[in-house]
Amino acid sequence: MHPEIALLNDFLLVGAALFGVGLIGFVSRRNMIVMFLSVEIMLQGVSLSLAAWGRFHNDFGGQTLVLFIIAVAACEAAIALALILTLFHRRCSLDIAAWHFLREANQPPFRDVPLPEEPAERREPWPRLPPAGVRPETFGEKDKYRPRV
Amino acid sequence: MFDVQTLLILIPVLPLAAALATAALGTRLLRGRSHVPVVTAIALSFVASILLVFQLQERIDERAAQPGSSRAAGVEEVVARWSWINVPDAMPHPVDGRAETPGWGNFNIEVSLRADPLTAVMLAMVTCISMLVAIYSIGYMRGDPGYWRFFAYVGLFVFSMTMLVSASNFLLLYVFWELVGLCSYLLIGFWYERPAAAAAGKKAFLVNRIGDVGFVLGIFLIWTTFGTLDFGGVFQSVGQHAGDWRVTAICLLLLLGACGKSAQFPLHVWLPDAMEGPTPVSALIHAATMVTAGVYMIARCTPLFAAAPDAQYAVALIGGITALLGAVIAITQTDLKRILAYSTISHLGYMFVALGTGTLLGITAGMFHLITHAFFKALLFLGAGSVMHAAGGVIDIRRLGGLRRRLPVTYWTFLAGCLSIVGVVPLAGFWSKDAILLSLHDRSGLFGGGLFEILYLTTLLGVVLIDFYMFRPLFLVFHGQEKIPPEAGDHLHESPGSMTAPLVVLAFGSVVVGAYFEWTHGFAHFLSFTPSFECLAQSGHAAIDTADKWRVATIGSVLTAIGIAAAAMLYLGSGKAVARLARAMNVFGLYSLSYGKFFFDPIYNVLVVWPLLSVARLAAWFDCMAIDSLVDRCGRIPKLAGAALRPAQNGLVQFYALAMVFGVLVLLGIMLM
Amino acid sequence: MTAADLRLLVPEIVLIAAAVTIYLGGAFSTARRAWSWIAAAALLLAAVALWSQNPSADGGSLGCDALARYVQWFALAAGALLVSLASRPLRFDGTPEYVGSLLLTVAGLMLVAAAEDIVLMFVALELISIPTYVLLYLGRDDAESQESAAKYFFLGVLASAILLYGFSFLYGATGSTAFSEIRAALDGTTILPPGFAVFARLAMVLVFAGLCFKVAAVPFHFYAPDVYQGTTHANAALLSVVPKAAGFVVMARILVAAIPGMEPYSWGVVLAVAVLTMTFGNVMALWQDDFRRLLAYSSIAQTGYILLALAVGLAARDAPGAWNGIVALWFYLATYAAATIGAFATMEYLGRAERRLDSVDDLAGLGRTRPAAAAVMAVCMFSLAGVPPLAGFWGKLLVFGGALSVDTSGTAGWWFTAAAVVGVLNAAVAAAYYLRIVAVMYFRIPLATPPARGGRGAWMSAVACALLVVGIGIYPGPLMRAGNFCDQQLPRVDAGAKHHSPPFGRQKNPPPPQSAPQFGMAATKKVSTPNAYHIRRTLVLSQTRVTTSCHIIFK
Amino acid sequence: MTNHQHILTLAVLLGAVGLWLMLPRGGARGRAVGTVLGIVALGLWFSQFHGLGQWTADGMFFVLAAIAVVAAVGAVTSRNPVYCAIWFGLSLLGTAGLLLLAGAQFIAVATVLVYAGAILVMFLFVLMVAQPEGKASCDQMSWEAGVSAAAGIAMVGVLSVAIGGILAPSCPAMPPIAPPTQEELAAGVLDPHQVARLGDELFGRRLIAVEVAGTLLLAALVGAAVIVNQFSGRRHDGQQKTV
Repeated sequence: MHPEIALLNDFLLVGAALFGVGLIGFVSRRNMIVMFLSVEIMLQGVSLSLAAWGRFHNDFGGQTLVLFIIAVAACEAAIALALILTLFHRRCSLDIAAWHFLREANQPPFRDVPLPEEPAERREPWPRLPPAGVRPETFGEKDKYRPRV
Repeated sequence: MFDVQTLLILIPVLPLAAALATAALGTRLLRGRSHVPVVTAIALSFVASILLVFQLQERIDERAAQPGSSRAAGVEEVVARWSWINVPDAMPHPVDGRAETPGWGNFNIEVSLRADPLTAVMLAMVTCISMLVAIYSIGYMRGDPGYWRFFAYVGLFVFSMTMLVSASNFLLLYVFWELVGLCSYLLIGFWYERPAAAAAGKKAFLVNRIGDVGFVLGIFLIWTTFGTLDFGGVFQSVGQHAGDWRVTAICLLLLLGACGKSAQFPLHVWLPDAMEGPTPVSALIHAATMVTAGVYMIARCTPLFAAAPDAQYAVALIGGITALLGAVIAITQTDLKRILAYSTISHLGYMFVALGTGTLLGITAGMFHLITHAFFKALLFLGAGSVMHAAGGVIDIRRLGGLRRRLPVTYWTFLAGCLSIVGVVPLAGFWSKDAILLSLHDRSGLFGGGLFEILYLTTLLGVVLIDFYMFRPLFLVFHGQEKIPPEAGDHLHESPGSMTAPLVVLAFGSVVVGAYFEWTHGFAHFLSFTPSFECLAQSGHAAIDTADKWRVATIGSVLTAIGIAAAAMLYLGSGKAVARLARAMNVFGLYSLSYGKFFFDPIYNVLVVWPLLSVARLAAWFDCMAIDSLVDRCGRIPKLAGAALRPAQNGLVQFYALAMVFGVLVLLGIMLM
Repeated sequence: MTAADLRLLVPEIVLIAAAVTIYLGGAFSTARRAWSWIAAAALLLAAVALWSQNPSADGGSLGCDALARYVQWFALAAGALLVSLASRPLRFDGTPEYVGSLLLTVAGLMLVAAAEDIVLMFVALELISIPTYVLLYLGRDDAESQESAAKYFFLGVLASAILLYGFSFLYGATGSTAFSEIRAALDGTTILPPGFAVFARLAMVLVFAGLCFKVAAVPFHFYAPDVYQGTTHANAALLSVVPKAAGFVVMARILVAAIPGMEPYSWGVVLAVAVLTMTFGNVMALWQDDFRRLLAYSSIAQTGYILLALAVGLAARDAPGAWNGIVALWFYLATYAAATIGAFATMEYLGRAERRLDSVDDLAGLGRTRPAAAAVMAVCMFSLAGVPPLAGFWGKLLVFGGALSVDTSGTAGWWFTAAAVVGVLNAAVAAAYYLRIVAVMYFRIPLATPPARGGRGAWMSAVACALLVVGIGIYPGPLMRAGNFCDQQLPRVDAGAKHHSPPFGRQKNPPPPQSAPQFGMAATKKVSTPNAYHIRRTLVLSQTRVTTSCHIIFK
Repeated sequence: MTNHQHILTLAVLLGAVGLWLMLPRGGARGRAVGTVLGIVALGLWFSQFHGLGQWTADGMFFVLAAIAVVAAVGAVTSRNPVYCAIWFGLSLLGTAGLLLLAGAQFIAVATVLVYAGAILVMFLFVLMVAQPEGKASCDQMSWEAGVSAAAGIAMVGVLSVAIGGILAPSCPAMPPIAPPTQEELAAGVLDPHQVARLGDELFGRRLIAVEVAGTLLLAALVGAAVIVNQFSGRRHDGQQKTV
């Protein structure tokens, strides 16, 4: 086995793995920022492949392309950040599934699968202000050991 | 001033231009003056036709003056304007050893017009009658909402008819054959809001279609047999095909076409119904011009028919049957225009008989009768129209009577027409009828052929019958006690000058034209220089015995006189004699047969129309229930497919991305397998 | 980078300079209407520059073949129409940015057409994409617009990553980024490890998939209806023309020209995608009420036809004349672009800033209330449906005729015949919804008169498109010849010289090394010349289509 | 099917199941099992690597590759977006190390600078602004975790099989491949003045692309500015937080 071929093989495999993992992230994660990060992971995979190919062919073309990928990724990141910010301001959520108003007319809206019940922390009752002129209710012992707000 | 070519082009183009102008400007600009362009154009065409006749006459005189020239070389001039269709080598050479026509297989259809005596005679007749009818129509159609439309149609008709008679190949002939049919359809159904008129137009069109199928098949067969459609090419090479079954078949198919257009048995049923059109139309198209197109076509195809004697017999036979049939039916009809229509059918039958003799004498006799018939039949129709005009549209002869005094011009001209049509010496009808009788007598005498003997006798019978059916309406309408239908109101009066003037002109023509032609021998001489008739020269035409001529003329005149006398006895007296006669005839069912028009319409209904309609209804039901619903279901498939796919478009970015990933995966899989 | 390159770049430089000027000027000036005029002037200047170029000059990473010229002219024309269409200033800030981004997309398309190198092509494609993201956001200011921008952005980024991965394999398989060298490497001119052809195949699939997003082909099309619906008419027009054209240029450059020897694989894939795409687009469009959504599905379906042309071009690349798929592709694209821009421009013109016309029902009775606009719209719809005297008919005729002229002696011919039949049936279905719009305009009672305050620019654009559609329909010759010319100059591989079908990596016997490429050997794929029989078949199919669609409409 | 395909298939299956277990599915059940399965799969998959020849370099490579891939998995599977970003940064570092190993110094540095230094920090910033409290439902639930994991891992598998199939030592197609020798590489991509040569390439042959990229950056800058600018002047559509 020629070491250069081995190197190429290994790099290509790692590149494919990064590409695939990024793909999974993009498809399954609903947080827009994580989705964008996943795309960047995919691009990392592409960059690794390109660099390895460039070495194998002893050519700078691959590295050049990687540089442009980085530049373009920066552009996309800028747009993505601006876009995600405005989207967040509209819906107050980073969930991409919150944006499915545009669809076929008769399709039901996306319903989130209900989260399994988390063990809810016991909530301490907050003190409430009574209406003016009414004597506040007291809780006896609890008033003394109320945790700090 | 004008040479033949210019005249030949001017004759059809003028009416066409007028028709287009009327169609374009009629509604806005011309309105009540719509007749001006059309009448002017037709009149100019008429003048051009006369000039054309004179030009040809000059050439004939030159030819005759040349020593050693014979009639065999006809006079003709062909103007080819442009090539309409040109497919070189459209047909392979014949494999069965048939001779080839020059230019075989080149499907080259030229828009070419020809001038020869036959065409010139037809052109003169057509434009003359058209002009008179158009002038008549000015008065007759005045006030009609479709005034401009009428004249546009008439202009179109004259264009088509003149092109028909001057076309120089079969395809062009067929095109204008159809075009005159179209004009006829449009004009029969001119008052299309009347159901009867619309139905009559449809009937005429459909019945004509049957004939046209024959004509088209004939043209196809001509093409495959002769490899050309040009008259000249076909007629030149027809001699090489003598005895070929194809020629007989061609002739029979052409005859079918002619039967349709000229209302011959058994396709005559449309013509009486066509009387639903305006009366000038009946006079022009359904009496004088269009219906003679069949006669013209057979005369034009004389070389073909001469090569197929069986077909000639068929022509004569059909003509004979029709002549008798029309006459018998006409006797009992009560509608004046229908009587005239059956009379037209009968007279067309005479012409066919004459053409069927296959001799130059017969053909010139037929054409002669065509010309004279055009005059007196147009006159009679226009006279009938004048009566209708006066009587508020009533045309039933039983409801009219004694109009002689009220409509003097109409009466006298109608009388002239009647005398002419029945063949009273020396009016036009006498000479042409005599020529036909003579040709039949000649043919039967020459060969002793059984068919022509019978036909001769049949025509003689027709000569008697014609007196009955022509004098019956004359006596009933104009003589006897005055009967005025209520529709006429109280203003029964003579028609205006624009209507009576053509009547007078036509009456004059009906009286003198026959004698003029006969005494000068101009007509036969002129016509015999038609190239189509060259082939008859070789058949050896013996000079006609003067004694024969006298005998036939005498027999005809005597029969006519007897008929007139009988008719006068029957119809001038009380109606009892008529009724008694009708009852007597009805013992054999003859009266009912005649009155019921030999029941052609019901028979056709049962044999043809009803089965066809049933099949059509069945097909429509099948189409509606089976095919249509199937197509509907198929049409629903895409929409259902869309409905099935719609959930995919659920608006979720993640789903879309997953679809893309799967797309890539599938593509990769296909690629790497 | 040489002086020759610079000269070739003048039109793009003009456009980019104008865009940058507008960007910068927009920060300081508030003259909202001037920007469109500047953009128009820049387009005119670029056209002059393009006209005065010497097409025979040879640039390094810039191609200047006829295909490039054709697409550059196409880009300028489409750009002019789009600038005119979008000439009404936005209701809020962002007009200069909008116009500048529009110019940048046009410049990007021109660069894509000229790129002869993967790197430049990638950057040029991004020069289309990134301004498009901005444009999509800028057109409107509601949630729908944001949603459509977000959808297009995220899916676009994903597609671009897939495309890049494909590029990486293309580079890896051949060791070069220049198309000429890639082509040389793959057609056997340069010695290459034979197994590497599999990488080329991977590259082809991934590149094709990435581009399918740009042209909206199934299953990469999902964004299109949502995005079109959520954006403005001008943006929808842009989306349906510019990225599509770019995608098809790259497909022509890479699939047809740069990857030789792959046709036996590629045409099948392209054909399958084409059939799926046209069917999906058409059946879905039957259900739509929203105008832009309807046209989005229509554009998907039209992509299917264009892909069919591409498949023909792959399977029968030596077909002569007009029946060549690539010619059909460019002709079809041009006619489609004219009709689509015309339709969107008419809608834009009919609305006003505060109220767009969105629904097909908004067009009810337009034939009476706005006859001229209705006529323009009807012309565009008829052309999209492929009704004979109009441009779209010739496009469909070329596409289906080309598909039917693929030699029927092999299996390819049968597949193409089947695809043509499916295509014709599809066109019948398509006619149903195109003509539905016409029917709504002419046979329904008007509810309200559309305000028609969309601006003179939009109207000019609409009328220009209608005239183009009619003009090309009446006289399609010049455009066909232009496309024909572009095919003749596409680099062509001699069929005898390519190594055949290197199967996936594990062939037992490597093919005998070819001592020298043999040029001029007879082509292995026979292409039957189109004859009367083909034309008749095509016409019969069209006839069926018309009849069927009549049934669908009127039942 | 060769041995190598068997191993890859097994690795792919295990990897898919492991990833599915690790992805957020609303609860934390099976995460540990998933991690174990994932590590096993990764080990199997690594066994298909051919190694670089020397054990130090091998070791370095394996460590960096493991960092890159495991951190990427972490970035994809982590519940907390902030952790996602940090995992992503780690993955970037691994990638950058791999790039260094391949001899591409400049892009390694550029990756760290641009991605880790600029983009990642910005993202973290946005995350902090947008979601200070964490625990959004969208982070707790993936969308169709199983299908996505299967699809993505299938992609990895297909690509691995394809790549490994061509570059495997047993492949008869190998002989014609003539990889560059060390001397050639030293004169080429591994030139000591490699960055200078890269620059040469960039500003020589690729100048047009560089200019276009510059335009692109300007467009993105202006675009981002105008996008943010617009929303600041705009009303909300009244929707409240839907957490």
